[in-house]
Amino acid sequence: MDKIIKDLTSRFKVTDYIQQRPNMAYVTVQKELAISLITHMRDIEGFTHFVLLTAVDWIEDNLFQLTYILNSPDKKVDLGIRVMIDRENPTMDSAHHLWQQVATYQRELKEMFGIDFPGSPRVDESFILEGWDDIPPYRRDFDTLKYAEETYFPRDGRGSNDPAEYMKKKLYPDEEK
Amino acid sequence: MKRNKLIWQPDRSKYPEHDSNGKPIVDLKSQKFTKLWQGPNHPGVTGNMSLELTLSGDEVVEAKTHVGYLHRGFEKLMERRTYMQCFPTSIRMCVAEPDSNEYVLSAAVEELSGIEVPETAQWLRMLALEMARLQVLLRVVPGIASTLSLGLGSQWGMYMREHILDRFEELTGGRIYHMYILPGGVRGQLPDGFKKRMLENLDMIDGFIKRIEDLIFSNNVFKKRTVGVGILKPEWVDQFGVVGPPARGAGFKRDVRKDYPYLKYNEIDFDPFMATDSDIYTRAIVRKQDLIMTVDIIRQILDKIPNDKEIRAKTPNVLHLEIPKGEVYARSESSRGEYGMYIVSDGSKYPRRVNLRGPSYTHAVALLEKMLINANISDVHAIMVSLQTCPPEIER
Amino acid sequence: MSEEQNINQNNEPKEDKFLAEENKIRLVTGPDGKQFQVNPLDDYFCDKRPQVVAPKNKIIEKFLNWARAESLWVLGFGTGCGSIEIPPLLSPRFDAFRYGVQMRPTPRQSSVLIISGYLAVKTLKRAIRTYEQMQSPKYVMALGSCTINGGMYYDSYNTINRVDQYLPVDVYVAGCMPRPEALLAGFVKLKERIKAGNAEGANEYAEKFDWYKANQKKIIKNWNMPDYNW
Amino acid sequence: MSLKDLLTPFTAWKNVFEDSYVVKDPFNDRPGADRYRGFHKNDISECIGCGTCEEICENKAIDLVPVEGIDTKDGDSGLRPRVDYGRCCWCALCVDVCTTNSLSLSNEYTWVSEDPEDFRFIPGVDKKPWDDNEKGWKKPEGEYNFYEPERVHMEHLEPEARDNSFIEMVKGFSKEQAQKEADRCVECGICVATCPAHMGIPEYIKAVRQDDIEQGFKILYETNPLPEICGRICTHKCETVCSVGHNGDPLSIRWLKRYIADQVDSEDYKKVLGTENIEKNDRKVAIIGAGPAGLSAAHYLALAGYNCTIFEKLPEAGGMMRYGIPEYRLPYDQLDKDINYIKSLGVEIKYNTSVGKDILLNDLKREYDAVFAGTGLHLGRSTRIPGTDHEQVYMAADLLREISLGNEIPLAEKIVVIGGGNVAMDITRSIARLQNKKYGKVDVTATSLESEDIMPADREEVVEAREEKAIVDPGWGPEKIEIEEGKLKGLHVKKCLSVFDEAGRFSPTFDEENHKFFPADMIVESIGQGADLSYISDDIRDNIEFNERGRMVVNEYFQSKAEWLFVGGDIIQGPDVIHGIANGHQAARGIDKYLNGDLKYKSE
Repeated sequence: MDKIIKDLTSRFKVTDYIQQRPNMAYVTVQKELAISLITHMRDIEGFTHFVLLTAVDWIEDNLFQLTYILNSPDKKVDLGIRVMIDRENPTMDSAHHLWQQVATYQRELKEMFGIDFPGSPRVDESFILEGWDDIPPYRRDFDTLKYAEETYFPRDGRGSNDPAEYMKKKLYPDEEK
Repeated sequence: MKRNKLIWQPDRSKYPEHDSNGKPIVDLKSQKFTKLWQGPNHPGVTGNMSLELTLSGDEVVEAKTHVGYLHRGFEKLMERRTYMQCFPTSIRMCVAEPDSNEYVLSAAVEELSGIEVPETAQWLRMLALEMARLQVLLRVVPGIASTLSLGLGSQWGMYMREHILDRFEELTGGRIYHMYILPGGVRGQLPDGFKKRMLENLDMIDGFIKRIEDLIFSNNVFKKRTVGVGILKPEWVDQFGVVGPPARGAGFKRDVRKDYPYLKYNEIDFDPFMATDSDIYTRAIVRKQDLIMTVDIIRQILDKIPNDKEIRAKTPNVLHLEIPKGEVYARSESSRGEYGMYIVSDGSKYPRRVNLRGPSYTHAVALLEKMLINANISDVHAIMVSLQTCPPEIER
Repeated sequence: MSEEQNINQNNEPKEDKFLAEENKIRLVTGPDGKQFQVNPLDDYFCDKRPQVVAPKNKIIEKFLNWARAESLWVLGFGTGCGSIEIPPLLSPRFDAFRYGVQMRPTPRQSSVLIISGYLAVKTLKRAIRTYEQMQSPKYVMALGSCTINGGMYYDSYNTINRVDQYLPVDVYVAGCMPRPEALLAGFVKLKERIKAGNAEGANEYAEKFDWYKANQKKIIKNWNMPDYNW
Repeated sequence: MSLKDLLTPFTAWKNVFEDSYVVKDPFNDRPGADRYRGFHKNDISECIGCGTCEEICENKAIDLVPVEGIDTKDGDSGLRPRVDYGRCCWCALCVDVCTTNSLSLSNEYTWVSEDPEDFRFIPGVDKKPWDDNEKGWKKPEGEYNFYEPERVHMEHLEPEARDNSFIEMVKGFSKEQAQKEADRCVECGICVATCPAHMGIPEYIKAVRQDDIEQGFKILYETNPLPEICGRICTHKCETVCSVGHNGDPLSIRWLKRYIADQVDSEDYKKVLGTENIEKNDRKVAIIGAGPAGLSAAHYLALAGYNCTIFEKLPEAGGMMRYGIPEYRLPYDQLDKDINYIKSLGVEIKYNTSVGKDILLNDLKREYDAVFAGTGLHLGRSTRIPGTDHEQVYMAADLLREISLGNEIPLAEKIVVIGGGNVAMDITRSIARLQNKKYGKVDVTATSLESEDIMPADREEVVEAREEKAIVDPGWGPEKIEIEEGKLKGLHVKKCLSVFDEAGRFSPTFDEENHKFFPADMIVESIGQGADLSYISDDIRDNIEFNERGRMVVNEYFQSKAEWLFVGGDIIQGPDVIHGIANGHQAARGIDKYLNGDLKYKSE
């Protein structure tokens, strides 16, 4: 694993290398080099099994993190590749030509995060949601509880008390802080 | 196994016509094609999903999977829940086999926070996981035949499964949703007499396997309908990320339990069955062999399980269990194949992001769409079940 | 091609962006070679409102209710987690057939719709359509916490919280998931209600049709079908 | 295709003769398993309404609602969980986390109704058919816990090391220990109401857990200006009601408070608390007595901008905290840390100034806008048994004061202490140390009226006293002191059967047959203290209400009938530091209101 990483560091300028466990590591790579890195991993290093593609919303840093996890069935090692992309105008090169299943992941990301993958098949078709007109729901700034309460008529008659507050009300109501 | 060479092939010379890229030219207005929506309300579809089929005669020329009927937004909901609260939530992601969800979540949380699980708990976890696999296989192995209207085996399997569910109820307190494996360990010891009752059930299942071998696997109708149908080409395995029984049926011996041993699987003697014919019949055989293997594994577990009192590691107070920054991917082998969870923690008591990598996600969308092309309409359901699609896990 | 666009622009039946391709107004060539216009929403569906059916004769009605109660035909439509407990119900162990319960593949033949757990908005649309396609008298049974007040998914953006806002529900069964026995108890309760003449969900739906429709349309944003289709 | 393939499926026919698998009566034949997670039960008398179940519920299925017939009292919020079966997922996390073990699940699982509003009930209050069901999911006893039931061990000096020294014996938490202890808190807040000062206990424990000492320190000072002191000697009534204590040890709330206060340097106090610039007004308040009540009042008044002057009879500030509590429990430098901060806020302390002698109360009334009196209980009470007038019979309060002042006290070889409170333990253990120094051995016996289990002293005090080789022999009522030829010989006692009568009044009963004799050269009485109110002159006294037991009557702001005079601390509440602090704080609010014209003695 270390050898591979050394090689990647010199070739693809990967950073933030973390060895999660002996057979799993994570690296960060620049957006431009990501697809060529993934192609390299698949064709040269034997990481032929594509595990998953997902995104993480780092809203504080105004970034989306895309994580590609690749697996080498022969060496039995995993490599997580992180790609940081801009949150304002999120686009990423598509990888569907490497593995056909990636198109599904990209469709979901487009719908759930609003990350565009130009050229990916059926990427603009709705995948899970139907007639969704709010911001993409997996983004951190989408408040699902608020949306649910406004939309789906929760049943009335609920309401709780905080024990400490309630005891204050009952036992020493006059005392202010 | 004897391979049936006499497969009927339609005359491809007329319809559909193909363009230069080899794609069929589908013109619905020509009235030579039919668009058929199968599902979500359709008895021939596993769970609640739908297939948009374009047919030429009784042959599928184009298939599209439509999911989202069971979408609950788990990955969003779990961002709002503490790690301990996540665990009852996560298991609903796959209804048929909830234990894998529990396990991968717990394993990921434990790996990130460095919790050591007690030995007994590891064995009990393995027992729960294998029992879950057993109850799924009892439903699925005869289930493939019942898609072809051979329903009797399915009824028997359902009855056998009931016994396993009873054992689950004794062990975990739940029938379908066990909520047994939680971060740090498990929630209960083996009850008194559990081993004895479980072994009796396993003996019954041995008999059941013999009976379905006669009833289904030697059944000429079943063979006619499945041998050579629904071929999964070996080159698709990597292309579509095929895992589990479909991959093993295509000649790829991939099993997370063997390749990346977790829990105590390296102390268990087992060998995943592999075949190369890669049709529906082969996948059914692989599952049947899995069933035999699972029964054997459970016997070994019951034999080796230690009887310590400690079943859960000491963790910080779960009400404010905070997990160090980091990301982790934990995987396990479910009855459908590699089942993994990717968790990103930002150091707070809520996960930053949870992503589930289920086998159905690729099997039922990209792979199914590919496999259904040129399939006969009457085989569609059998192909689906042989891939063991699980819609709630696709859309989560 | 240009003609088709014209037609679409001229009389748009609904918001077009949601309309499926096959539901759009289009020109079709008949067997005789003549072209004619088809508006699927008008031509293929009947949008007549549902009617309240009042019982005519008490004694006959009582007999009919007995008959209805003893043969509950359930639509095999698994909308949520609960559908996992329906196959065991029909297995030899629980044998729901002795309660007159059996599964039917199509709404036209069924009298009971089981909402087996949470309903995603996408499924709700199908469930409504299915319910409307079922023949009166028809009953709805709701399983699990999710149908009562949202359950686990109370804060989910994609699942509804209360089924009774969208469909008239006759019996609720508590549990997550309810065991098959609880489901059988639900059927027994439903029978009692039918025999007592209380299970008037279909009539209630017809009476409060506008209210139900308003609720439904509030959350189904791509309403691309007639108001009532059966 | 072989013939076998054609024929084998027909072997299924052999099952025709098998017995039926059908469950005959599904509603009764198959009860849930012993561990089944069915519907909720709650033992309503055990439940304290701590809300931990609500906290852990991921579905917001549990509400805490008031229940008729259950009163809010110390250690019981009066609320009970109401479960919404439109939310519940039967994960039983609420059962596993329940602090009192009152919540459990039955193995009942059938509930069918046509009304969706039905599925909401208060387990244990709303009667349900499964209330008596014994089976079902219970909290796995001893198998695992969601929080640590045992408290983190607090390091003490070894008994040998503390035998003859007055070094502080409790070592205090390290950071890891404190965070580990703080982690046990379930943040229910039941303790807040029981704390006389209503400190934000869950909040500052949370601050410890998150290692945010400054925030925790701010929270401490919101309600308690003497955290170093309280962190050591508070009577920690909060810990007696701690919900975690129902099933394990209560949290060491006191030590956590001490931990926070210990972490902040005295130079940083003003910076951390943001009190570098306080706007002063021109009004003046006089405070009599630099004890906890007086200091607390002075602190909050100073923060509000008033000019405070404290008149202290003794040469140093602290009152009973300095002169009643031995140094091994409360080191003087820690005491000074708190007091110096209060002084730095502009509070002036006039030492060796006895109100009533050096300056008259009437003078204070004239010169100051308001007066707060927190003079405490400094007069030792006597048992008044025959022989107490002997010169070798002393008062504990006097001896403790002398020890603190650094004076030598009369010390015999054989000493008996009468009393079972904390002061008795203090003097017993101080004597033990001094005896060790002087004679190299310990021979002191503490005897009390109350038996061991109802002794008012803290449990650990008794244990530690015994570790230091003092004898604690409770349950004896003093009868008389034997004096032979003017020399004290010992104490006669008789067995005490009960101390309080059924109505809870003090009325001891004795076993007249069972006597015992404690030989002694010296006897110390420590059965309580009284107030010295001689500084209140008669003309003022006429304006003040007293109750039948001779205590002053005050309103909720500790204002006496003479509206300029506020009284608080031990003379109102009995001996307790945290009450004194709370009184001082409340009185400070009252004085502020009074001086702004918003407060009358009787509001109506």
